[in-house]
Amino acid sequence: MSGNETISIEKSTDDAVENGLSRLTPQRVSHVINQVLHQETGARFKAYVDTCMRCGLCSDACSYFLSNDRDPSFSPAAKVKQTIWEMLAKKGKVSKDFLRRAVHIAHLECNVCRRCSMYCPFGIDIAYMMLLVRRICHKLEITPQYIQDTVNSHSVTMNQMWVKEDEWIDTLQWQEEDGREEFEDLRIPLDKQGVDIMYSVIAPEPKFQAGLIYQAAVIMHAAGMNWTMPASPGWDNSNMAMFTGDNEISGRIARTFFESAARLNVKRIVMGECGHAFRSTYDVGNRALSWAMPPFEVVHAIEFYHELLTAGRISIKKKFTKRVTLHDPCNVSRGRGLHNMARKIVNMTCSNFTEMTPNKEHNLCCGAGGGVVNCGPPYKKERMVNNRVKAEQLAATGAEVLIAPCHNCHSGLEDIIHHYKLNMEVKFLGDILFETMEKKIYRPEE
Amino acid sequence: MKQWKILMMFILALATSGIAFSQGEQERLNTLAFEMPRRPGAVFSHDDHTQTTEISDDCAICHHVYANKTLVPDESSEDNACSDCHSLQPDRKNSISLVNAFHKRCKECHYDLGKGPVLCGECHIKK
Amino acid sequence: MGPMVWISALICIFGLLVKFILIIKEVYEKERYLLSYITVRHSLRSIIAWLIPFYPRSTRMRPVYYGISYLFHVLLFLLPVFLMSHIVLINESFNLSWPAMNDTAADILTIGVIFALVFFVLRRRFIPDVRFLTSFMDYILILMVLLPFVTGFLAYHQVILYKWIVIAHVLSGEVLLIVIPFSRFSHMITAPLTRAYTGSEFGNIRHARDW
Amino acid sequence: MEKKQSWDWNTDLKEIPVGEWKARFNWVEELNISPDGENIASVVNVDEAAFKICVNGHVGDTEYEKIWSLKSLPDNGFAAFVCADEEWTLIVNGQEWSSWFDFIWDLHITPDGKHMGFAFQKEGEYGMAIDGLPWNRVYSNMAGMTLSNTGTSAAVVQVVPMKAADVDGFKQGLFSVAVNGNTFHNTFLNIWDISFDRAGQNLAAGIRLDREAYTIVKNDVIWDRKFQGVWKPIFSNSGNVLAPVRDAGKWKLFMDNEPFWKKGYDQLWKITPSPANNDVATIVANHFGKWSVAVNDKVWKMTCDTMISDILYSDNGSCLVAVLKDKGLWNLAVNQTPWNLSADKVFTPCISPDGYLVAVVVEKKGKFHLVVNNKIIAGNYDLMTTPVFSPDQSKILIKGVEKGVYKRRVISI
Repeated sequence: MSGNETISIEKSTDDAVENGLSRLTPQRVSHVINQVLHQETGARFKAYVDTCMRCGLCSDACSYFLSNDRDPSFSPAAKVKQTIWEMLAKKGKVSKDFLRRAVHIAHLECNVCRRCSMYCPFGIDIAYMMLLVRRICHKLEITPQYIQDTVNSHSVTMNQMWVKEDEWIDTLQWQEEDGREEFEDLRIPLDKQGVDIMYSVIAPEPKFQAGLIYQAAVIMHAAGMNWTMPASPGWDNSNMAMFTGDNEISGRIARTFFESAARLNVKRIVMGECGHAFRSTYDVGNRALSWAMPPFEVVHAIEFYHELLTAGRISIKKKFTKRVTLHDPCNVSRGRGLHNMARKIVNMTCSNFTEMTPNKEHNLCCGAGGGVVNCGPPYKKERMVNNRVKAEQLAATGAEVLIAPCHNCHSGLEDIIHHYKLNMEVKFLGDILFETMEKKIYRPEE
Repeated sequence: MKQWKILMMFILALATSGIAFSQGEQERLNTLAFEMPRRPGAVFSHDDHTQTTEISDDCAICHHVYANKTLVPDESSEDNACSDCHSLQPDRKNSISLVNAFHKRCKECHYDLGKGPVLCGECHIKK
Repeated sequence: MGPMVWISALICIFGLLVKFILIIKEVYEKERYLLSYITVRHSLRSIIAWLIPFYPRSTRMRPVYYGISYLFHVLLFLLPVFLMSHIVLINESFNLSWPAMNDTAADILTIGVIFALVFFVLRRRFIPDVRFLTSFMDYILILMVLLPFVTGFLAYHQVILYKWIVIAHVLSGEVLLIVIPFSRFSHMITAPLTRAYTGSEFGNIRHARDW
Repeated sequence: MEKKQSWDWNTDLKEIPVGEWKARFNWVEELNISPDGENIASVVNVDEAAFKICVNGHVGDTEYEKIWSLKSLPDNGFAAFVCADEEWTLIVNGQEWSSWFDFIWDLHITPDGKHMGFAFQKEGEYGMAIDGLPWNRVYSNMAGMTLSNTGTSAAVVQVVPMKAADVDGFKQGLFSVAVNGNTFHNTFLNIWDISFDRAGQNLAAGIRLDREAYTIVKNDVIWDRKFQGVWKPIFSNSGNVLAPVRDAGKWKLFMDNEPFWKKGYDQLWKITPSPANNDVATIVANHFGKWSVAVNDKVWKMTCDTMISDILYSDNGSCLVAVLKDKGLWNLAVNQTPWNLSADKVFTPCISPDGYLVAVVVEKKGKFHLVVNNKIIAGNYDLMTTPVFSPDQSKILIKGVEKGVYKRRVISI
C-alpha cells in the first residue's frame, strides 16, 4: 500500500512532525486527544461517529481514493477510521507511529473540500473530523513544518507570508505607479476612510504576484469604484490557522481583518480570487469570534466581476477566443454556490467554453486546497499522485486554457498540468477580464 | 337459541371435518364464517376438550352467553354458532371479533391451565 | 403476548426519545451556535432530496447498492407492520387493526429482505473499501436484523422445530428493538439530524446543493 | 477646551470651493479637514510623479515624488509622509523632519498634538522615530507600534533571528517589547496589543507563551495565570490592568491576574473605562451571535446580531454610546436605547461633555447626514467629517462638502 511509502517520505523530510513527535509523552497525547474529542466537541461529533454505517458511499467522492486506484485507505470514512475511531477506541492512548500517520492523513490526504458530505446519505461532515484531527496535531505540536510556518507568520504579522508592513505598502505604491502607465491618474487608495469597498487579497499576491493587485486596481479604476486597501495589518484575508486547527490564532486573524473594515467604515469587503480566504472570512473565522455571520458583506471576486459586467461598469472589447474550461473551487462552489455566476462571466468573456465533468458542486478537487499545498515541497510528489483523476478530467476537456478562480486551485492545477504534461495555461477570471475588457473609465451617464 | 346455532355449527364442522380427516387425519375448526381465511382452520378436538377434567362439566366456558355485555351465569349456548354473536369486525354489540373470540378463548385458557398450544402454528398447522 | 414485547418496544421508543432529547440538550449547552444555522426549510429540502430515489448523484453512481438499500429500509418497516400475524396479535391486545399484506407477498418480500442482508454481507466481504471499513460489529448488526426475518420466514412455513423457531423469532425481534437506541441502529433518528444540519449549512449558508 | 473657545463660533458659514481644485491639478486625493474646520487639505498631483499638498487652495513650492498618509493635527495643521530621491520623511505644516528613511508608515499623534511618531525602515532594519528622533536600536522585524499620550513609544520587535520556516526556532520565543527602543528582558512567541497607562509610565500587552498558553505581561512581569486566549489589556483609571481572557471556554474580565467580573461570555473585548468614575464597559456577546454591551458585568437589555464596532463614554461618564450594526444596517445605541438610523455607514460619534448631546455623521445611499440625538439636523452632503460641539453646547460645527464646495457651518441646537 502507498501508506508505507508516504510515511517514509514524511519521516525523512518533515522535521516539525518528527521533532514534535520526539517531544511527546503518552500522558500528553492522551490528555490532548481526550480534551479535544470530549470537551471541545459535543453532540454533533458524537452523532457523526454514531451515525456512520460504514457503507462506503463516500469513497467515490474523494479524489484521493479515485486517484489511488480505489485504495481503501483513502476512502473518506477510512480516514476517520484510521484516526478518530481508533483514538476513541483506545481512549487517546495511541502510539507515535499512529500519530505520524494521523498527521499525514489529516493534513495531506484530505483537502477538507467537503465533497464527501455530499455523497454520504447522512451528510456526515468528514472534513470537520479531519479538522479535529488537525486540531489535535496542532495542540501536540506535530503540524507539518511549512503550514505551521504560515501560521507563525499570521500570528506575528497577521499575514501568511511574513510580509512586513513597509513591504506591503511599498508594493501597493509600486503597483499604483505601474498602473499609471495604463491610466495616468490610477490610484490604489491606501487607508481611505468611508469608502464603499475594502479590497483584500492574500499575502502571496504582494509577495509573488503583485501583478494581480495591479489588475484589480485597473478593474476598480475602470469601473469607477470607491475603494481602498488597508495600510496596516488586517489586509490579508487568508487564514492558515483555520487549516491547522489553531482556532485561537484563526480568530485573531479574522478579528483583525474585520476590524480593518470597521476602522475604514466601508460598506463591504471585496476579495481577490481565493477560495480558502473566502471560507475563512465568510464561514469559519467569524464563527470563532461569535459573529454568526461575517459582520461585513464579503464579496468574492466572482460575484464582484459578475456585478461589474451586468451593471455595465465594465464592458468587454473582444471576447477571449481560445478554448477554455472552468474549474469550480470547492470553497466558492460547494462553499457559496457561485459556480453559475462564474459560468456567466466565462460566457460573457470567452467565446469557446467547454465544461468539465463532473462540475459545479460536484467538481473534483484541485488537490491543493485545505492547507495541503501549504505543507510544502516535501509532499509535492505525492500530491501529484493523489490527484491523477483531476489531470484526467482536465485532459478530457481538450481546453487550452483552464480558468480557476482560486489561488490554491491555481497552485495545485499548475503542478498537475506540469506533472502530467497537459499543455494547458491556468488563468484567473481576473486575467481573462483584464485581457478582454474595454480599458476606459465608466461614467454613469454614458 | 345461540347454543343451538353453535351446536349446529359443530355438527357442520364434524360433517365437513370428515374431509379434513380423510386428507390430514386431524380434526379442525371450520372456517366457513370467515370470508377469506388466511390460515387453515385450527386443529381442534371437541372430545379432547370435553373429556379434560377441568372443563368437562362447564360447556359455558366456551359456549357462554352474554347479555348487555355481562356474562349470564348458568346459561350456555351450545346451539348457537360463534359467528352469531361474534361478527368479523367488532361492533357496538360485541367488542370481540370472531377471530379474537377463537384466539382469545383458546389461548387464554391454555395459558391459565398451562396446557395446550399457544403459538399460531401450533393450531394453524399447515396442511 | 408476553411482557418482554412491551418492555422491548418501550425501551426502543423511549430510548430513541431520550437519545434525541439528550442530543438537543447537549447541542443547546455546548454547541448552541449550530442552532443559528439550522433552518426548517433547508433541513427539509435536504432530507426530501435524499428520500427521492436516485435523485442524489451519489445514489445514481451506486444504483444497485442504493436500490437494494432503499427497498430494504422500506421493507424493514413495512413488513412487520403490515404482516397479518402481527396485526392479529396487536388486535388481540388493543383491538386495533389495519389492513394486512397478502401472505404470499409478505413471504416474497421477506425473502427480499433476507437477500438484501446477504447482499450487505457479501458487499462487506468483497468490496475492498467497504471491507476496510467493516468491523466484526457490522456483521453482528446485520445478524441482528437478519434473525427476526429468517425465523419469521421459517415459522410461517412451519418447516422445522416450529416452537423453537417462534421463540427465537420473538426473542430476536425483542433484542433488535432493545438494541436500536444503544447502537448505530439509532441512525434512524441521528441521520435526519446530521442531514438537517448539513442541509442547512449547504442551503442556508453556502447557497449550494448537498445532493 | 480652551482651544475650542478660541475657534470661530460666530460665523455661520465659510466656504472654500474645492471642486475647482480638480481643474487645477491632474488629480486631487482625499480631502482632510482640520478640527476647527478652518483648513481643508489634499494631496494633489501636479505632474508625472510630482505631488504637493494643497491647503485651502494654496500649494507650496516643494514637490515630492510621493505623498501619503495626510492627516490633520490637533493644532489645525497637517502632517504627511513625503518621498524625495527615494527617501522618506514626515512634513508637519510643510516643514520636513531632519531624519530621512528608506520607508516610513503608521503615523501616531498624541491627542494634545505635542508628540508625533511613526515606524521606519532603514537598510532593512526597523524602529520608531518620535518627535524627529529615531530609536537608538533597530530590529529585524517590528509590529504593533504604539505611542502613549505622553510620547512614550513601544513596539513588538524580533530580538532573536530566525531562519526561514524554522518552526522549532519560533517555539523558543523570538519577540520582545521595545520601549523607546529598549527591549524587555523576556521574549515570547507572540506579543499583541501594547497598551499604555495615561501617564505613559506603564505598559501591558497580551502574550502567547507556547502553542496554547496565553497571558498578560505588565512591564516585563508575566501574570501567573494562563489562559486559552487574551485580547487587548487596558489600564484602569487607578492603574490596574484589565484584560479579557478566555478561561474554561468562556471570555471573562480579569484584573491584575485575578477574576474581576463574575460572568463568562461568549465574547468580550474592547474594555472601555469610564473617564469619570470606576465604571468599566466592554463589548460582549452574551450568547453566540448576540452582541451587547456590559457595564460592570451587567449586560444591556438590547442586543444586535451583526456587530458592535465601538463604545464611547462622555467625559462625565453619564453617557455610553455603542456604534452597532444590526440586520446589516448601522445604528447607535445610547445608554441601552437604540436609535433608528438604518444607515449604510456610521462614523465616530461626538458626545457632549455632559452627556446630553450625541452627534454623529451617517451615510445613506451615498449622501452624508448629521444626526443629533436621533434627529437629522443637516443632510445631503457629499462628504462630512466628525462634528464638534461648541464649549457652551449651544452650537455645533459642521464640516462638509456639498456640490464641490467645502462648507464650514456653525448652527445652533
